[in-house]
Amino acid sequence: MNSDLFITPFNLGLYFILIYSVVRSTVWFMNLSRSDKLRLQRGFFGRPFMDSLREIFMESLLHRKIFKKNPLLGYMHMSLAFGWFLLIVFGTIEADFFGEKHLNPPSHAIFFRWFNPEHGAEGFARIYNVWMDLLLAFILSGLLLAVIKRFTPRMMGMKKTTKHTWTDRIALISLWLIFPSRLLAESFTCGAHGSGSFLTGNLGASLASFLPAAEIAPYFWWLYSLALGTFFFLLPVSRYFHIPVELLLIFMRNSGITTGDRHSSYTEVQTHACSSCGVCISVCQMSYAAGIHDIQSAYFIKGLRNDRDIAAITANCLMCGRCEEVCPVGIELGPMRLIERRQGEREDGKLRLAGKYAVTRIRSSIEKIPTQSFSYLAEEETEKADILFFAGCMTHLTPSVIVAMKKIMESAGVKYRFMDEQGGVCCGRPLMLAGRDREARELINHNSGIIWKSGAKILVTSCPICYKVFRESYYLEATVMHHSEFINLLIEEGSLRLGYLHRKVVYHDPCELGRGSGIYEEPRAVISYVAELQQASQERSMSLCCGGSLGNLTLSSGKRALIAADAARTLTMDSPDELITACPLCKKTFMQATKTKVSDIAELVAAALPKPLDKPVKRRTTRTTLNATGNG
Amino acid sequence: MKGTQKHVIIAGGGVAGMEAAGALAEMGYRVTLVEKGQDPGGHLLQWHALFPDSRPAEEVKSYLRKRIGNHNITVITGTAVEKIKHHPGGTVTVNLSGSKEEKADAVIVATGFDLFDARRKEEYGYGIYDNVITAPELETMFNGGRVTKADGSVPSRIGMIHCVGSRDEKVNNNHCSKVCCVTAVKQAIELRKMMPACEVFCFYMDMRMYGPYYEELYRESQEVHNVNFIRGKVSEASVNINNRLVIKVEDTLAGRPLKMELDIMVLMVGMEMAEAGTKLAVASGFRLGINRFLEAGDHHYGNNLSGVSGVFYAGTCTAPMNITDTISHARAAVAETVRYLDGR
Amino acid sequence: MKPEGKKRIWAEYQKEIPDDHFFYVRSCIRQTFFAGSEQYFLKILREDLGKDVFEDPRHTTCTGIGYHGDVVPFETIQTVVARHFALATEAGYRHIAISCVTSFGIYSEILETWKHFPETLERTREDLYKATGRTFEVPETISHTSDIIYKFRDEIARKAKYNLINVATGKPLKVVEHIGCHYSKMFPKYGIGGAEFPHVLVGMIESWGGDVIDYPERRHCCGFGFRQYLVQANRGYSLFASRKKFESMEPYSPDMIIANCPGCTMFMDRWQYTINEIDGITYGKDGQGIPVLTYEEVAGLVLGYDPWELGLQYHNVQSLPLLEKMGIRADPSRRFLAKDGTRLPEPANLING
Amino acid sequence: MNVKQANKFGFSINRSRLIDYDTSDRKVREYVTLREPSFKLCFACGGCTATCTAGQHTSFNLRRLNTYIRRGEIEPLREEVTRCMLCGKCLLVCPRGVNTRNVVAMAAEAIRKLERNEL
Repeated sequence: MNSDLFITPFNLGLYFILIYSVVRSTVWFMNLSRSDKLRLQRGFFGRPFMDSLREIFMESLLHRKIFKKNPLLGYMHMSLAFGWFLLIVFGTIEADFFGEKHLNPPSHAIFFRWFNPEHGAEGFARIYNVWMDLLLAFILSGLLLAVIKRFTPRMMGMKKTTKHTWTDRIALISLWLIFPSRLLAESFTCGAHGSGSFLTGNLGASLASFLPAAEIAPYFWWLYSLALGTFFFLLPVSRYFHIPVELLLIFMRNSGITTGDRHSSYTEVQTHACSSCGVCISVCQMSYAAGIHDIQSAYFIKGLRNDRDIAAITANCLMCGRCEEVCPVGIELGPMRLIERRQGEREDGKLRLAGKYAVTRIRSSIEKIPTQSFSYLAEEETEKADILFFAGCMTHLTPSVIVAMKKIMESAGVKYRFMDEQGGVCCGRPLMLAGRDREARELINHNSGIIWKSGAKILVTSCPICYKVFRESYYLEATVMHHSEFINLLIEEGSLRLGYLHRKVVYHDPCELGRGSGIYEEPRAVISYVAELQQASQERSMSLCCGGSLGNLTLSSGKRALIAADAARTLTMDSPDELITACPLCKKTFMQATKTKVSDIAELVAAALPKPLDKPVKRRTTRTTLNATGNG
Repeated sequence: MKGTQKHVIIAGGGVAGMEAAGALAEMGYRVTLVEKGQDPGGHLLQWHALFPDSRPAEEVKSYLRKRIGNHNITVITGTAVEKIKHHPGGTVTVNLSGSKEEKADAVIVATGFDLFDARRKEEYGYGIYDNVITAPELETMFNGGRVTKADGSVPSRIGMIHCVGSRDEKVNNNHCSKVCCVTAVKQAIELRKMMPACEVFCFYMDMRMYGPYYEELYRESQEVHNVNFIRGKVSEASVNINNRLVIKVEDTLAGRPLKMELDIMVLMVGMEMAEAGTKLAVASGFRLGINRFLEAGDHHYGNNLSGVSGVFYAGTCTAPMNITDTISHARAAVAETVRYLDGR
Repeated sequence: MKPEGKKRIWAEYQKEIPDDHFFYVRSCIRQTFFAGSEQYFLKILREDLGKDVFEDPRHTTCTGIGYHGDVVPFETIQTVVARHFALATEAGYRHIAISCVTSFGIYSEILETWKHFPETLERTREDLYKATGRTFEVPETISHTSDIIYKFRDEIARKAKYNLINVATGKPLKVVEHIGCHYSKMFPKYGIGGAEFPHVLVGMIESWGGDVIDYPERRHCCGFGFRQYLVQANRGYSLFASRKKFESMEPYSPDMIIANCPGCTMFMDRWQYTINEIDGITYGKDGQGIPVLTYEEVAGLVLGYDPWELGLQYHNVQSLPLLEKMGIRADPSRRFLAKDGTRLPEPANLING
Repeated sequence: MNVKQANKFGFSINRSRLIDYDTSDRKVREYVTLREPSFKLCFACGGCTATCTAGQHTSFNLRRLNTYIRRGEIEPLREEVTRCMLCGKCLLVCPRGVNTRNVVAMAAEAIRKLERNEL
């Protein structure tokens, strides 16, 4: 047994992190709700397990998503993660295969060269050595990129990188030291013994030519072990904890666990699974358009992880969902922020700090506080109607949309009742976005009552904000439709005769309609039916936020204007005749931000309604061609 | 015109009079500028800085002084114009105080305004309470570089009372003096800059920020300088046992009465027709309007015309105006005068 | 405070107060609640100052309370007042001395109305003639009786036996003066010193040696306010107004309040008891209350009349500590003795009783 | 005592409607101004109140709420802040760009803190 003292830091670190991981995972598991526990158990023995393994390989090791977004960044992550993974696998095989005995302790594999300085002189071992050096070189190339990224993010195609805490910094330094120190340790040992392959061998030989390699080597082995040990010890309190936690997250997610609406083990796992990679920062309009660089999801999650006071960060977000769309780890950032907004009502930092290290987390206990009350709302009587039109608060500030909807429905012969013609009650979504779900419930109940009493089969709304909450949080018999869907339906069933407008238009997906509710196709179908639709550089799931979002509580009007101007500029890049949106709030916001005419989709359609003198015949040809191209 | 240089007398050596004198002299007319005070300059003499850009008043003063430095101008100070009479044939005689008489080809009346005598609003206690001052008195303090209470201590809360003597039937003034709102905002900003620990409140009925950059200044006062605004006319002031002023006002936006202690109360005194101008008008038979200022021949296109041949009006003797408008009005009066003299 | 500023205003608001020959009209409230005050006004004027004051037993209320309580129309009250003028005319008097501030306000209002709308004067002449067969002359002057005491304040000071000075400390007494709203707030020119800084009581207090307290709510209404008090549901406002005044004057620790209005004297006195009952607060030093006196009572004290003859015992806040400060020796046991020596029932709940 | 005596007289002393700026509590104002500086810009045009969704159903008045915050009138605020639906219409009509929604949110937060003596 050729054991030396220097392996102690590594061993301590390794056993610490193994034990810690087991304990932490167990605690998280115990704290899961009953149904989530069942989900996880079932998932472990079924297909989700295989899915998870595949995902771990593709995402956690190969970093496919980041690769797609930014190949250089992807390579960096891949080389470090996948490279290290391979190094461990092949190192273990090496120790097992070439070592004195089988089933070595991990230290034996990690410090194989120290224990077997003469190894790999010839034969298969020699080829194996080349492979091991290749792996090390692969990792070191990634490390080099990481160092470059840290100091000059722009070179890596990143607009911003995350800022680090001091534990992060020490962990980072130890991480960075691991592979260079391994390289030097191995090189010196190889140099002293004339072994090693193209990297360690050559470097070792050249170093040994002017240095006492055998004497120096132990120091670097010490450094190597210390770096590893330090890294393992700091792992739970640094951002690198995300590496093991991400694996757990993948299992949990594939088992069907979702964020829900309160803090849980799952939100905590998500919190720790964030690698602070900073992709969310790059796509955040608040960052690149409004110059606000400290509220992005990476900072939000970090604040959550470190139990900072993040009330200001939590509130200052458009809730547009772009970051969630690109998050390589798949953290549900929107719901996470909403939960924190609800928590923000409590603002008892002390409790949270205590909770952090307590075995059981008691975060979900929401203090009873005096809040909104809408008891003043009187019960309303309603007339029966099959189709109910709910314009929404914001639409009342864009009366042209209401007028257009009235024209369209009249033209299509739709019998409907205008639910909030005299002004209605807010749908509740803005309250939910402010973290006040319980109060929103009061409004939801009020509106639900009216909708149920009307006996409506279809509820049409002009506001995507209302649309989302109607669909997700209302219990209704009626089918909820955004007016773009409804108009599409009218066109499809042939009850709406429309002309063709010779205009080029670009369509802006409102956040709550697109990313929020997955409605991308219907508005496009409608627009293509009446006008020429241009593509936007940022659309569908990566559509921009107009800046007017009610999701943000604190953003100033000036900053909003900056975001709006930037988004409008991007959308009107190809000089469309008109910028079409499907949200009154987007419309109002863009109207102030661009000289291009901004219209709601309903207005566009209303403009295409036949004038009293128009003959329907003219329209036929256009219609058939459009149908032939698959529209309609 | 060469040879026999035509002579214009200007009654009043304030901003309007000085500008008119300068403009006429530049064109070669002989000008006599009659000022009742010891120095020409009018009310501007008391001012420290001007709205809306806080430009030092001295700059405008020195511009005007330079303006009347022309050799064609004779300045007579300590003398009032008492009567103006136009004679058939075109000569205008002007009676000056001290039983002097001057002859001229034309006369420009620029007798300006008097500041409202704040003692007439008895309920504010001006002249009775120690720390009730007027806007020009505050300017004097600014000139001295220090704003203090009567006992020399540093104020912690100052109230600017708008519309003192303006828009107030009780003192027989229904007109708006136009410049007080923006003056209050300007002074409030200066106070806040000078004493960041001192709260400043403006008590207003309406904010009439009519001029260029005035509204912007108002916004800046709120946004940057934290000046507070309370909508309501202060109804009375008294002093409490600590000799602090106590004011009563309705916070009309809350619909409730409000009481507040102040260290200094600044009365934004308005403009009234000058007493000397009124005497002159009565003696000369000039028409006075319902606001008691001189009534011009035509409100829209003849507001420098007096209705008396050879006599023209310039500046605030016709209505409250800021300096910019006064200078423009004086130049317009010069244009009218020249047109008259050339056409004769 | 700049005294010269006030003096300037006082100089501006001077009114003509006749020297002699007054036609006296009484106050409904005062002759009931502070009968001694009116009694001593006549006594001081007639005996101490040797003036001619005529009183006609046929004169009635001016109906001012009914007028301000919205039950008496203006035409009616003009006719009633015209009848008083007729009585004065018949008796040959041209100067009216009015005991009540409400009446004084009514008289001022009517005279001003007649001045600006002469047809109303003619109409009133007609109304009065039709109703009573009387005719009248518009009086030359109207004076509130406080105006008259004000005019002779220095003469009274010369005859003073006591001054408004704390004999124990030698310092002037701190006196709150309260002017009835209708004295000069409606027509500042009818009041001595105008509406904002009335001089009528200030002059007396200063002449007799006291110090006037100028406190923030000096101008505030006592709370009577006619409908505020007359309608029971509104009395909370009345109380609130009084309390506001007391709280404002409290820091100055006043020795007494002098009022020139019947309602004010009564409410500022009686409400001290009510506030004590409702809120348990007693104003004044050591919970002694703040005595509220009429100017005649104070003039009487200064001239050395017996406090119990003046009727000080009929105030809710008793004046014993005040009398002690002024150095007036008064036997408290004689307070509720009738003229014939029989003991009158003693009121309960007196402050300082 | 108060109620009993009031019954005895048939009336009690009215409460003051006066805004006493010298004794009012301006902590809420400071809290809101610090966290939402645009609050200072309100010039009381009333646009927010006119468009207010909640205001169609109850006496909620954002313009007045602003005034109450400025004057430190906490009592009427307490109830007022609970009536807002946070729908954000006011945000779109405000001519001075006041972040009205956050003003209400911050005022509500300040009041909660005040109640817990955290302000």
